[in-house]
Amino acid sequence: GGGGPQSGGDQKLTGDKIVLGVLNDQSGAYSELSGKNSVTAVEMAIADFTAKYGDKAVTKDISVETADHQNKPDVANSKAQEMYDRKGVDLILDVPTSSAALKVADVAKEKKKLYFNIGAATTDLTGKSCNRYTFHYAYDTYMLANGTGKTTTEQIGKNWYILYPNYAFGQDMEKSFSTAITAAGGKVVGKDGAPFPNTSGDFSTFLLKAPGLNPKPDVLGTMQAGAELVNVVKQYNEFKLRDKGVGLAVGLMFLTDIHSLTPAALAGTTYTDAWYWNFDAKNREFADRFQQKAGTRPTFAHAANYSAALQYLEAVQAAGTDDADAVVKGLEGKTVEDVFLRNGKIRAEDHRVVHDAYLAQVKPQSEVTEPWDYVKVLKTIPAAEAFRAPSADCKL
Amino acid sequence: MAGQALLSARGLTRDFRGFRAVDQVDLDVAPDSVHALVGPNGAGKTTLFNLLTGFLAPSGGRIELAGRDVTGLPPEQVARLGVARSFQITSLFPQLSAREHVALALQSPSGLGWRFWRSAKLMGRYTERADELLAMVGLLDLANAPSAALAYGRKRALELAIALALDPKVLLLDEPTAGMGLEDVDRTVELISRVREGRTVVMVEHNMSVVGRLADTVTVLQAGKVLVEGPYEQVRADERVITAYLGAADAAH
Amino acid sequence: MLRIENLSAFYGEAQVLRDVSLEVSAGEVVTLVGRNGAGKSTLLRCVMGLHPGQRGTVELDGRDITRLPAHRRARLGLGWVPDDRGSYATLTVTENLTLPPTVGPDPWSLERVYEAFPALHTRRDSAATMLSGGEQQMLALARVLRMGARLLLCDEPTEGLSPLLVQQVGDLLREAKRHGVTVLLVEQNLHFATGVADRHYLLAEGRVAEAMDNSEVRSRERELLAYLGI
Amino acid sequence: MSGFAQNTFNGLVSGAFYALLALGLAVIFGMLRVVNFAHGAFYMLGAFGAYVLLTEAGVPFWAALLIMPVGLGLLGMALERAVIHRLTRLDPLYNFLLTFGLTLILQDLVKLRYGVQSSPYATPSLLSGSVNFGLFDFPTYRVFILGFAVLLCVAVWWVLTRTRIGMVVRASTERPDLTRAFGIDVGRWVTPVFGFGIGLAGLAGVLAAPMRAVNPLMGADLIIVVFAVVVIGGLGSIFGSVAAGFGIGLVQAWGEAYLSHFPIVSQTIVFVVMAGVLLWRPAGLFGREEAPA
Amino acid sequence: MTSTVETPADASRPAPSGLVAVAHAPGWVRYALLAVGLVVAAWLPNGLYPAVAVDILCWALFAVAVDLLLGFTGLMSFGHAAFWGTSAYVTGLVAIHAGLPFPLAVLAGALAAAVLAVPIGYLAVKRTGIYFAMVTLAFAQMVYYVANEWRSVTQGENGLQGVPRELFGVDLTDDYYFYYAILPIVLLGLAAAWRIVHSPFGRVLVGIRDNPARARALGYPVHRYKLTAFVLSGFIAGLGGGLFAVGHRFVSLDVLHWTTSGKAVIVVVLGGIGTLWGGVLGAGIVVRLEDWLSFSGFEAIGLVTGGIFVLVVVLFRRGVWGSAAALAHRLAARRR
Ligand SMILES: Nc1ncnc2c1ncn2[C@@H]1O[C@H](COP(=O)(O)OP(=O)(O)OP(=O)(O)O)[C@@H](O)[C@H]1O
Ligand SMILES: Nc1ncnc2c1ncn2[C@@H]1O[C@H](COP(=O)(O)OP(=O)(O)OP(=O)(O)O)[C@@H](O)[C@H]1O
Ligand SMILES: [Mg+2]
Ligand SMILES: [Mg+2]
Repeated sequence: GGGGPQSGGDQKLTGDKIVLGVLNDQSGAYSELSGKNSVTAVEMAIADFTAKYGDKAVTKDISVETADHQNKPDVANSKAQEMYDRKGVDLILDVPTSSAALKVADVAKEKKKLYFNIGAATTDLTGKSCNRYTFHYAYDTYMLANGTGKTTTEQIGKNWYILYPNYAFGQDMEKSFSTAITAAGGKVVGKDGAPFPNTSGDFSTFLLKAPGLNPKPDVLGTMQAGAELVNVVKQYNEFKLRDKGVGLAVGLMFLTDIHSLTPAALAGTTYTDAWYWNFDAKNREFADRFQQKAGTRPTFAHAANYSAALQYLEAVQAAGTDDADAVVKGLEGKTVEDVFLRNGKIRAEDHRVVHDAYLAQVKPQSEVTEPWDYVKVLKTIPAAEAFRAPSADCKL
Repeated sequence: MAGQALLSARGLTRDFRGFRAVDQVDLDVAPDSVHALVGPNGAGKTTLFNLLTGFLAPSGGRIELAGRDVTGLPPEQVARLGVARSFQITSLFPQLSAREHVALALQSPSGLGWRFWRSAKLMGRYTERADELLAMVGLLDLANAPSAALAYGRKRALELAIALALDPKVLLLDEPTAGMGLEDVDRTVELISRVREGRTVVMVEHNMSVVGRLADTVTVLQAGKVLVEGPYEQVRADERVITAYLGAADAAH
Repeated sequence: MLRIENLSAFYGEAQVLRDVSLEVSAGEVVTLVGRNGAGKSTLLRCVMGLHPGQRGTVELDGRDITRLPAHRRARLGLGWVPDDRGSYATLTVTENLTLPPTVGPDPWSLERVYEAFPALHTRRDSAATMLSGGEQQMLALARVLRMGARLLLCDEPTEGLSPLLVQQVGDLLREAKRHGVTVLLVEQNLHFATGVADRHYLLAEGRVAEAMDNSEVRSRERELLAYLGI
Repeated sequence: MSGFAQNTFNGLVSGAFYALLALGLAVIFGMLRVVNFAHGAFYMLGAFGAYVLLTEAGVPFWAALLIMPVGLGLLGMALERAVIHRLTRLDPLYNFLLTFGLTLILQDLVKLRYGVQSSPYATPSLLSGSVNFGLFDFPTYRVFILGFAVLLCVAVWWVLTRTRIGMVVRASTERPDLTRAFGIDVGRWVTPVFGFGIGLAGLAGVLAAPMRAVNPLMGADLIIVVFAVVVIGGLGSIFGSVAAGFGIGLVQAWGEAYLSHFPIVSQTIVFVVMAGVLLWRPAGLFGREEAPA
Repeated sequence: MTSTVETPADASRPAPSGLVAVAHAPGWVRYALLAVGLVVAAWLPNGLYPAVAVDILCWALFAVAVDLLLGFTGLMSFGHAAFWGTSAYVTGLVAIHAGLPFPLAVLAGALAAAVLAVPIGYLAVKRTGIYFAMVTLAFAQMVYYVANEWRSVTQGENGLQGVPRELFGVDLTDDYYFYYAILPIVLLGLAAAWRIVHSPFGRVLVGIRDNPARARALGYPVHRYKLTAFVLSGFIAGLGGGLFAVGHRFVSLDVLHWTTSGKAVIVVVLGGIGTLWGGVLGAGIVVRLEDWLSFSGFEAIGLVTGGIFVLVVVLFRRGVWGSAAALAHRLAARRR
């Protein structure tokens, strides 16, 4: 049974090696957003780390384990345990889907092993479900809502109609959005929770309502994600809401979604991104290297996986041991700067990794000059504003 | 009349989407009698059986069993009240042995069938009685064979044994001799005449010689209606019966 | 025209036909008589190719059709009037009549059918199963006439018909015969049978017990009736 | 008032998809007694096929609207010949299970090749405008879908009730043996009918492509609602399935519009209706009673 | 002669017949198999990853519950996730809020599942065969939506986290020990299923499956028997679901999704319908296979499970256990 022997502070590395585990969705809804290419990103991080430290590295034996959790929390649970116990994994990375992410946080806590969540959006990871071994790396619902809600209100329009899927994520997003909009001087003139999952795939009831509200909303804020987002946007265009003066802001959108919907369908839409590959030369350099390996442009999740793996290795290097408690100590409060983390800081209070975020707007088709270059960044949201203050719910 | 009848129907009617299979049938089955139902194919005999046993709900009319209204009761309750039936097309449990069939029938009134926490071995308590019944229909030596392996005539005999196991007040037999060879027919006739003691038997039978040997009363159905009713001799001589059923009208002059 | 050799048929384990052999020549009307359950209908189903459990051979015009599926047999000119009349609930009377393709040289036109059976004409748009039993019987017979079948397999076509209609059916069969149609008729009604048929087979317990001609049937009528359980 | 009219119209449009899918299920069930679990997967293949045709061969919507149903119909026929056919003589549950397994396979095959991300598909330019109905505007495409679906359902109903084809199909369904005895090769009709039912699913898929997210799972949850729809309408009944399809679309839309504070209502209403129907008429609103048990 | 008579009217036929292998193996064979089974069960977490072994136990109960209906009552439930999942949630809630030891929480969950099975079963047993499958599927989906919407209780998408594994202070956080803690409960559940099948009640069920009309004529209220079987099956599925919740220490909506029902049927068909122990075997195979696949890097798990399933349905309808039993039978017959 039980876990491997716990290393004391004196022992350098368990088994003289470091194993990074990428646990994510490799066949479902998030498989393109992160999926196997996250493994590629982590491998890049290992290569860069090894190249940087050469013989001085704590070990040359750094490997990656990966498993597909199929977005099922029970699978994520078994896989996470198995990774920590049997595969000698020191750090689990990624884990999209909130329920799976929260479950793995439990596992990490119990096994006293590190876990950097990248793929999931729930703020519970740094709220009531936070723990000493879990770090939330890339984004969360607050960041998405606050960035888009605040900046769009300031820059594009004050009156909002919010459409959200009626489940945990959607409700959280709606609340955060409403708060951010009101705080920025805007007004939510209407909001509706659409059934989730919406089997009929039809949102017309809500979309038709929007232009008729009084006052007429300037922005439709949709919190739908994935396929539902695609449905909303298709129908938004069908009903020609943009022509009727209702702009579009999206709560959660990934580069892959824009690719699915085509920039033509989304031109002018605003959303918050955690990272954009063509933001500056540094990002672009990383994106080019990534493309050579993976054959596609990186999403923010890929960059974040890279960064997370790298920062972990750096921390181990600094601590001289892979002992989880020692590494956590080294990470807490650390300020970091790398290709993903701009003005990055690993908060000690709740293990939220804060960094600059970006309000992005989808370009019109005519301005798209190269594949995957779909957005322009309207505004950089400073790290200090991008994320919420540490929550009182979190007791590490 | 209805007062004395054990099983009686008044104005019994059944429609199948516009088609009236049983039409205003009045039927009185006297206690301790053998009552035969005859009539052309499709006259509604089986449908009438299904109505009497609750397998079909009547579209109209009412059914009384020993003075009690049983109209519209589900089949299992009709069975509980002492009405057992056999099926025109042999209807058994292919995987169960002959003995298990009879045991299952014997168990039915006891409520043992609900005991999902007890061993099926408890059903052993019915073995003795089951074997008696099997012996009665000449199936004792085949008691352990799964019913699927029985010859057709044996299955008919098993049908009879099952019906008897319910110790019914009224026994409804749908073509009990259909598909039997001559000896089997004789044996069945003899068996029915034995078990009819203290019981009321209603049977559908195309074999007129069987009807002649057993029936006290014959009801002839045609197109869902009662054509004629009376003792066998009288019915078989009836012109209408000869026309409608016996079918030798012109020859009978 | 039709030759059956050593035909046996089963329902599950119950054997209902035992080595039946018989022959029907072209242009003949032949009846099968026998008690209920003797296997007459089963025999017709075997000829039609609809009975799964059978052994033996069936030949049509010297050709072995034992292995032909039912629809191919029909195309060779076999017309079946099933014992249950075979009315389709989901088809109207007219559709019931026009459903089968014509398979013989002398198909009846729809007009001719309606002329012969005015009752069908008045009910032509009703669902077939809404017709009275007698009307359904007419429909079943009219249907095979409209197909122009050369060999009619009629299963108790007079059952449930009023005497008048019985006569009419007799006339129809006789007329069909004049046009060279062959008929294999299952009939309980001996009087009717002797009126239209040339020869008779008596089926008992799945065997051909006797072959008789008309005069023989008439002279032994009482004995036969008794035997048939009537 | 115009809001009500709009919601009603939208309900009918959603209902059009239910109706088309239920129609295909009913045709297949009526003929083969097969409940085709893979119906949703074929719907998905229809939509995906349109996308692939467009992006990989430049075939426009209108051509896809013809090619996909025909192509999938042929695939369906091959499938019927290869496996379905062998199981029709067994308990119908086997074909249900078979098509369930098939659903998993089809979904994953598409997933393997094209990933799970939804694929883009634009509304055909001819239909991208909107139509004014006096009280309100409506996307031309939706008007087209509704019109097309209604026409198609009427046409199928007409074919199955008024033509020789329908007559043969109905006869073969009702009494296959008897029909065979009248010189009709029932088996030869069964395969095309299966193909036709599949083709209908494919057609619904192509129609959905410009309106709905095109991804490997788009049919997966939908099919369960469609099952409830056909149970409500009466599984064997063509008319019942179509009517229930439109009806459920309407009820859901109204529920969404007027009971939006109870989102649970519009999601579960179809199942609640189904429960009611089961209590009141176990065979479905337009279904026939099964033989007495 | 073989004629090509197709019988679509076969819809009336009750159970997938020809599958029910209840082979009458000699007594010593059965005891030997039982012994082997127990040894394997006792050894399992040493050979497999303990968490996987725990999953196998839970799924074994689930499969046996489904087979109790499918194989022995002739009803294919395609919505058993409703019971598995409901129990999982109730178990989780009871364990979290009442802090009961987990066996009691699981019992509460299983009872809740059984209670839910009453109305669903009442409506569903009005239909048979394929209709039953569709109706159960639809009702299960309804339960799914309700759980999804009832966020205040079920935590919606996030799932019910932190279900405790409380057992009078004994530390069971290690799956290895937890396996042995639940093994007796699972064996009890399996024994209960076995007992039900081999009880007077079970005999009646088989009779109902093979010939419901006959059973009614014998005075058995068929609907009520079916409903009782449905509820019992819901209870056993609930046992599995509750243990699953405690095993994973959380509950997510997946436990109610129709794919979970589908997986249960796959497990049963793969193992062999109407064999009872086939379901246990099927659970072992499917859970182990999925575990392996998710580490294999192969992206299309459905392709494999679906493919295997299609093969089984088309070629080996008896399933693993049934085929093995048939083979053993034939070998034994040949030797004789
Ligand atoms: N479930 C049903 N649906 C529609 N019609 C039915 C049904 N059951 C019976 N019928 C019709 O009702 C009529 C009477 O049928 P029934 O079976 O009672 O006849 P029967 O007198 O028993 O005939 P047989 O001597 O052939 O057994 C027939 O025309 C039959 O087609
Ligand atoms: N589907 C069936 N299953 C089992 N036995 C059957 C079936 N159909 C008919 N039989 C039996 O086969 C035997 C022959 O039946 P068949 O219908 O051929 O007789 P028949 O001579 O046409 O009788 P009838 O004069 O009543 O029409 C009968 O004993 C009948 O009970
Ligand atoms: Mg009858
Ligand atoms: Mg006959």
